[in-house]
Amino acid sequence: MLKALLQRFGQTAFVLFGISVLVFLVFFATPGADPTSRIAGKNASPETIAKVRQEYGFDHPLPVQYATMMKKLFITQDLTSYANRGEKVVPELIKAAPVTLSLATGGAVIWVVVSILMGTVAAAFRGTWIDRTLMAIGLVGISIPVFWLGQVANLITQARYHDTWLFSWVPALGYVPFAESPIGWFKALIIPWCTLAVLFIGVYARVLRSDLVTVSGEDFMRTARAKGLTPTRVLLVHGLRTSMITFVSLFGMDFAQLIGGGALLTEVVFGLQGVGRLTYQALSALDLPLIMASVMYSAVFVVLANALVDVIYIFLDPRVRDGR
Amino acid sequence: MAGDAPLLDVRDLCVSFRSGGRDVPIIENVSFTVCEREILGIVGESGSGKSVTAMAIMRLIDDPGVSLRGSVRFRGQELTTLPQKAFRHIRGREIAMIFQDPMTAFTPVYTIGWQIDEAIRVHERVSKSEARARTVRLLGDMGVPDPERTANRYPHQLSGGLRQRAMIAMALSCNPALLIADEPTTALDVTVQAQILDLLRNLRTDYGSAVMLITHDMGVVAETCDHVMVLYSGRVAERGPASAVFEQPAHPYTAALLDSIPPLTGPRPVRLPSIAGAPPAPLERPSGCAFAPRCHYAHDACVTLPPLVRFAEQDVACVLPTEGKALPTRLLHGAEA
Amino acid sequence: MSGTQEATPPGPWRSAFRVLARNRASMVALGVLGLMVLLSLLAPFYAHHIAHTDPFRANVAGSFMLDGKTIDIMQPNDNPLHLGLTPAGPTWNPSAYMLGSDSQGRDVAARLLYGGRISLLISFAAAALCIVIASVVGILAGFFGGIVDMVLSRIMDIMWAVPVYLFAISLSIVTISDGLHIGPITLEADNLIIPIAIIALVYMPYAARPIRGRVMALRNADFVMAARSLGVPRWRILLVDILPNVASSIVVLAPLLAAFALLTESALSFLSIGVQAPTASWGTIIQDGEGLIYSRPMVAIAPGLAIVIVVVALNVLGDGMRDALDVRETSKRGA
Amino acid sequence: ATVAPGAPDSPETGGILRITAENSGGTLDPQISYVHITYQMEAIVYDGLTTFAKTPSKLSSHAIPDLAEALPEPQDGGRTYVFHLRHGIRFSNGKEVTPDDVVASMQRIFKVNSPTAGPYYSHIVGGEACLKDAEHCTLAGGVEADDKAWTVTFHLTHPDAEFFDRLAFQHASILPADTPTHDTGNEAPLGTGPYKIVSYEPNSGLKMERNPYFRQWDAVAQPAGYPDEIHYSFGLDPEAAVTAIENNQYDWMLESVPLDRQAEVGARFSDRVKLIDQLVIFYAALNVNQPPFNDVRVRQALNYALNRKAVVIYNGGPAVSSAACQMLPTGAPGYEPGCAYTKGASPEHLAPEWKEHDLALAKKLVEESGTKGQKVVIVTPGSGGSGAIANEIRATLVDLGYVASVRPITPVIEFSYIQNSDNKMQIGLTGWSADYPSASSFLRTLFSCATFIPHSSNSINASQFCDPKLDALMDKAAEVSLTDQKAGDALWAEASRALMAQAPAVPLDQTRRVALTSSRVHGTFDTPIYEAVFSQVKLRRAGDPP
Amino acid sequence: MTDILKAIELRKDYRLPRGKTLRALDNVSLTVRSGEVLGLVGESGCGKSTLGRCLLRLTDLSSGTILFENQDISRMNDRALRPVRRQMQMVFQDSYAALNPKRRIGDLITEPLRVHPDENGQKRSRQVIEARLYELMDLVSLPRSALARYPHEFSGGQRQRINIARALALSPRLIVADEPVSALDVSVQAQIVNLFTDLKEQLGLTYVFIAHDLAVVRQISTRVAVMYLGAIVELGDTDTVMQRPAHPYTAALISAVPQPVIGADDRRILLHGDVPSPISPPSGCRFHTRCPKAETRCSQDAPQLRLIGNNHEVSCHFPNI
Ligand SMILES: Nc1ncnc2c1ncn2[C@@H]1O[C@H](COP(=O)(O)OP(=O)(O)OP(=O)(O)O)[C@@H](O)[C@H]1O
Ligand SMILES: Nc1ncnc2c1ncn2[C@@H]1O[C@H](COP(=O)(O)OP(=O)(O)OP(=O)(O)O)[C@@H](O)[C@H]1O
Ligand SMILES: [Mg+2]
Ligand SMILES: [Mg+2]
Repeated sequence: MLKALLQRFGQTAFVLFGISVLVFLVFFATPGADPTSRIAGKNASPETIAKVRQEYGFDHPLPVQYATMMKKLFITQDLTSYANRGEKVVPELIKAAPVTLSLATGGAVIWVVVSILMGTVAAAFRGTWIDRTLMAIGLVGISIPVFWLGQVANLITQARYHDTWLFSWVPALGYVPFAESPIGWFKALIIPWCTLAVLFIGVYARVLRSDLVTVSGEDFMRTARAKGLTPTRVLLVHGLRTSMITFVSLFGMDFAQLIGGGALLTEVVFGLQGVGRLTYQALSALDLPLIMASVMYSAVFVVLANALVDVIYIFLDPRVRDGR
Repeated sequence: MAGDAPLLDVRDLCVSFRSGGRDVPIIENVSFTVCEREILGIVGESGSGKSVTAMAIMRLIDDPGVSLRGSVRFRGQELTTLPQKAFRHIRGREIAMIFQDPMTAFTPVYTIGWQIDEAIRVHERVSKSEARARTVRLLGDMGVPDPERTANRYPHQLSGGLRQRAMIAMALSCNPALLIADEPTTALDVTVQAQILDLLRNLRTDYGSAVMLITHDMGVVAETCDHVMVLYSGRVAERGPASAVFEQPAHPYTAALLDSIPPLTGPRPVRLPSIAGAPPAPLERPSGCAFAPRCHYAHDACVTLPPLVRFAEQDVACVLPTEGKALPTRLLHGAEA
Repeated sequence: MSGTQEATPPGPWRSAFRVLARNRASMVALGVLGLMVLLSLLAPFYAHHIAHTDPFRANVAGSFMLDGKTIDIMQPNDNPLHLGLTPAGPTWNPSAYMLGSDSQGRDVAARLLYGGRISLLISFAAAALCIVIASVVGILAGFFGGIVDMVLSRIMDIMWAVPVYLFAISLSIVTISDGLHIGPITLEADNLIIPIAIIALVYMPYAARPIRGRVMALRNADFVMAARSLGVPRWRILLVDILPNVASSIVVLAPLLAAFALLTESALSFLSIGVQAPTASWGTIIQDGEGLIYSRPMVAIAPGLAIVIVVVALNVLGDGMRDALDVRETSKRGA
Repeated sequence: ATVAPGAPDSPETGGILRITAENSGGTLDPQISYVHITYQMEAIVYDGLTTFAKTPSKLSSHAIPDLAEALPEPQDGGRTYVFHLRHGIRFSNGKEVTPDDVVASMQRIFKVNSPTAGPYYSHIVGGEACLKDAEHCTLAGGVEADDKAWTVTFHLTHPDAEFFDRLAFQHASILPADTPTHDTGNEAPLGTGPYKIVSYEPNSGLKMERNPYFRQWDAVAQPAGYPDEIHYSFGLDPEAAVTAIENNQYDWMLESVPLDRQAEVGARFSDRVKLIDQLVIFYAALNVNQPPFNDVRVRQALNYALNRKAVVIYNGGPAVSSAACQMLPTGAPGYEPGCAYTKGASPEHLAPEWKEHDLALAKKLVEESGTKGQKVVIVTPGSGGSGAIANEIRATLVDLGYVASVRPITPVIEFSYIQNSDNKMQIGLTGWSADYPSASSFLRTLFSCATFIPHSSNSINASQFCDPKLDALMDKAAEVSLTDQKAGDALWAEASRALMAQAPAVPLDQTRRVALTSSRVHGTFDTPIYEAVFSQVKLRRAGDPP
Repeated sequence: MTDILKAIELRKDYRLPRGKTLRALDNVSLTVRSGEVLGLVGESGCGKSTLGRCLLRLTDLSSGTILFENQDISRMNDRALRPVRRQMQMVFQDSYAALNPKRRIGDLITEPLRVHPDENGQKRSRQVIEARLYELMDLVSLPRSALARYPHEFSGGQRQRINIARALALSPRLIVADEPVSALDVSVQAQIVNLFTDLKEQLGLTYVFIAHDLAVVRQISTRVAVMYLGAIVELGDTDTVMQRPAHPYTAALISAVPQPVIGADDRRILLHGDVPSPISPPSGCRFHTRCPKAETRCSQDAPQLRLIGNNHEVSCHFPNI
């Protein structure tokens, strides 16, 4: 176990190193990315620019700059932004994380519940119109660009029908911290949650259904039926439980990506200051420290989540436990 | 040897599937009976419809395109028209089933014990601990070493033989009157197979259950069964007491099948007697005798479907006995003279 | 099952195609895709001969005729402050701003058709390129294993550890700033190859992993073992035994990748870092429409619907192809 | 009710002003930040020796005294100024502002590498030395404090007509002498204004409360504030912000109302809309060193050909945008109406205003230049409204016979990209707004030989325009302005015409800001330089008539 | 009779995840004599297939030597092995898995002809290949109409014929058949067993015939090797081994085979328990955990294969002589 853990750790470190070097090199290879003149300000004099270059260490060779940046990011944690002078990058990220976490978690709850319902019902009514309708809905969900859906949702709830009783409760776009007002938090996030969940509901419902259909052809499902169990129990206790293994591995990947900033389109459309949007802004502003921090953050999450999924696997699938 | 009133009475069972816009008849007019405490062997080549027959009795075929005709009576009760809900009380309690591959027949994510407990608790209102006690006892009866610990293990942690024993224990958990075993030993090694067959043979005395043993191994039938039914391409070729069938097969297919098995003792034939060709696919099945294209004795009369006729102790679907041209008595080849 | 019919039976590909042809949903999807492609190919015809507009030329100061009346393209408002100019709305008349105008006075309907060209082109080209790269990577990693696999898999791990959209956006922002200069090759920022390559690259691991897995399984398959025991050289095994068998997995990926590519392209263009003006794609039209969503929502809604329709069709087709090409399915039929 | 210390005794005092903005402005350090929103925000937190009026006034209004008792008379031919500091003004920690604080603040401009240290303050004696060695900056002989007389004396290396304006700019804010000499980032240094910043998170928000030590000393320079607190929220895009203000969830937004919403806002909330004039000019810089724009005829041709009507429409129509004919915006000191490039006009015979574009004349000029068929790449910021205008220019250039294409560049880089001569930019879109109202900050900053620095990304003169004759004219205008504002302004007007005759840029338009307030807001608080002074916003209480 | 193949102390370890190793073959030595049929029996997982593959060098050995016609092939690489490959071929159990589903039968059978040059080192011409193809089809009684079809269109028996035809294409001297009839129905099994017998007579082939069905092995082979947990426990002429098994395991194996004769033989030797895991094999004699005759000694020292009669070797401390 310890060895596996160490191996995981090593892999994580390797992946992080690879990504950080890549980001770093790409940044400095980007023409016009040299942040000196932007930091110095418009119309700054050459002397000021030289000072800034020195102050920020841009006159050092790249490996030294890289090492300094990594030290500031991971050890002293006082890496500052190039675009917003004086802004410390790590606290920014830490402040953005709860937003993304709220968005992803709420969305995940919705998509997990709804997709399990949809997938199971569709599998139970395999081949009927119920099945076909549910799967068609799922397909449409997969096919809607999330940013477009978000815009349309905003158009409806914020403008067109904001004055009607249906949507008058919808607050302005933006995030309300849970600690500040749990109800406000919920109201602010419910529409983003649903928007985010639509795609995943489609994906998961379809995956789950096809898994359940495959599983229902397995011998053990036949055994369960031969025992005299009700079809519901067979489907849920034996079928669903077994299918959850694929479901969870998929979920781990997707959830990790969302936490890591994958929900940026949703964050952008709904004005949520989360990690994704932060990263996007950092990218638009070519703000290397923030890019580096957020990419590292997201990579850490993806890798961590994968490790977590492995652990959950152990609970869900005894075969994995025995290293089979 | 067996009770008089049949426990299970199958009459003219036909099963067909819809495929590619056509009805594909898989089994046609299969009839047989199983009496209390009897062991009936059903043999036939792969694809001859053995499993479909068993699944049809258990009503476990959930293919939407399936159509089922004929009658299945269990203790006089018609099963084919029984509502699903009522049928569930029969499944597992009155008629239990075990499957060919013990590797895949258990749900991988629950312990063996949990799954046997579940089988008990669906049909009887007993507490968890009572169920577990019974599970452990059953496992012990099946010759599972250290049954308490084994009950807490997952399917993949057990060897094939143990798994099959657990499977049988699960099937026996509610003391069923009939156990349908679909090739229970095919996936096992010979030495383990011998153990399992031994177990099955003793069921009727220990548990009073009748057994429908599906296999493609004539040896297994000879060693285990009281009666035997030979299926060929979805139809009954021959059925009767095992001793009679093995002594003097009345159907050329049965005879050829027996001949093509290499003997384990005695002189070795230079070449094995073999049957040319392969069984027809359901859709290409001749309207007459299905075996005719491969049969030594095929002649004009074989173009019409031969009815089951009584010959000696068995029933046989062949024209030869009616024509008085019965097959020669089989040399007891293989047995040491 | 064999021997009775004498005519040469169809090969696995042909029979898969027949199964596909019998699948009604797939055929409808194929029809929808064909229609979309046809419509976008007809874009110049529509623009020049029906709508009589140049959908790339700004025309804010102009006007058009409808039912004998002259209508300003940018319509002033009569609020007390005379604030705001609203582009003409949908007329539902194919010859005159059928879906209305965008904020630059261009015909949205004509742009939708032109945008379809680019969106579909990018989506298909990116899917094709992605499949090529992924096949090479997946097959190399799966077939040679060992160190090759190690290196390629780790690279894919790294790529996969960054959320897809973030990855695509990063690459786009970097390339959009000044195009791409690799040695003697120079790609301007508005070159369509850039978004195509980016999309192909970010989805590479997605496609390469299953291919690698399949190749690895095939590498240990009995028939590969058989080929080795026959002394068939490795490259020939790869070419003759492995490739045709991964081909179906690869082909099945195509429509899905095209769907992903379309969605990603639209997202990038929506963020102004995909297709660059004056070229239009559905994503850029949505981006144009974003600034009009309150006054002229049709500008954003129409391309969004187009995307949904095409992606649904691609997914349906993908499902149909998966069913048709399923290897187990094929073997079951023959058993 | 008791009135909070420093608050005006008025029934309209109190309440929380809620402002929304898409992005924060980054660092709060007033001597470093160079973005408008921080300028606006900190105008009520910091004071300089001078300032601009925080009550409505003309666009061209000049600096007035703030922490100084009065604007000192220039001595020594305009090279020495003695400021008398007001007594009893306190920082928000209660410490009094002393002449030493002023000296330290001036030194700090150099020590923190303020962006304007070079262009605005290096003519203070010792300034050049400070630029070279910021750490040991003393400004010895340049800024001298006299604690007894309570004065600060400035010595300049040469006379400067805009010296008071420069001291009024936020980079010359007076901070406590012990303020750290590095970018304070998310921590705001102490100030003297009516409000102090109590918390700041660049990605979520900022809070201001009253400065308990503030007592109003001049109702125009730094009036006492009405709201008790001012809250900024960051993150909402302008579309969403409009909706939120319409729904009274916020009171004010820092961005202009987007074009899409202007009609709606104008119709439904005309009483809540404010149109604010700005000293800003949008233009396309033409590189006079790159073909085809190295030929003055081509530059003039484009100026003739571009349809400003379209440009105006892109920016919201005549209500908010007006076509520009010269590089000085309307309302700037020295601005005189006159349009050289419109139908029927020429640099010699100006029309009063832009009327119609003249494609025929433009084509003729291009024909003469013999540059037809050349490739032209238009560089534009990658997002925002510039794309449409770039597209319009592209179409115009195509009409003129060029092979034109648009290259959008990430907005953050575009500004420095077009400046760097290495990039061989031909034509680039940008805009310029002045830090303080003066002609020189447009003409001299953007088009003098000194502001073109080859191979540098900080070369504000993107047109790479250098004409010694024009430079001499501008020097003269500056010199005359020192003593005779009117004559000086006339000279600046002449310089503007001379510049346009050479057409190193295509002036596009000047826009007004469309601001929307919640129904709670009233009072006049829009001013030319700061656009809005938030201390002057009066908030209706619940129950007050709207 | 000469030895065509000689395996000396073969050892094959499989690496498992978590650093475990599985010893699939433990010091297996064996000779295959020219013209004989060596039957290889044993329970599932005892290493029969592994041994078969090692003999043909389809997997790398962990240690040991294989001499094919006195040529050491145990360390050769793929390229060097290629000429040797045409001398020895394999027929697999799963006839479907062994055929590339995407290729036509004709191509599959002629594949070896196309990749190997002929005796003169020349590439074979189309005509030569075609002629050989028809020859092979006749040899295994496949209709010519089968050539353009794909594997899934055939029955199991026919597919096995295709496999055999392909293996025969280069006229090998040795064929290792890995359970070639186990997946077939008895009626078809008999056809294939006969085919093997006929081909051996006609072409003078040598077989290593792997099966778990003792009856089949007895039918076809001249010598039998019985394997248990990665080791050979008994080796001898077929009749000797079948009639007078010396190893208790062989005896139990033979007695456990069900025979299609009523009341055949009721003196069955029932073993207890299951085959131990090869990952942690028992100490001493590997069979002692299930052996009816086991004594303390059996769990301590492992018996070696020793000659107990004419050509009859057994590894047991207490063999039934
Ligand atoms: N759901 C189904 N749909 C269509 N055909 C089916 C279905 N189930 C079984 N069959 C077909 O029915 C025939 C008989 O199958 P069955 O499983 O009963 O054979 P079997 O005698 O049990 O063979 P085996 O020994 O291989 O288990 C086969 O040809 C099979 O392909
Ligand atoms: N590639 C492999 N990796 C790890 N272990 C393997 C591998 N191949 C075989 N084994 C293990 O080696 C042992 C011997 O396997 P082998 O396939 O040789 O047995 P076998 O006698 O042919 O069995 P069967 O009768 O089931 O074909 C088994 O325990 C098996 O699990
Ligand atoms: Mg079966
Ligand atoms: Mg094997």
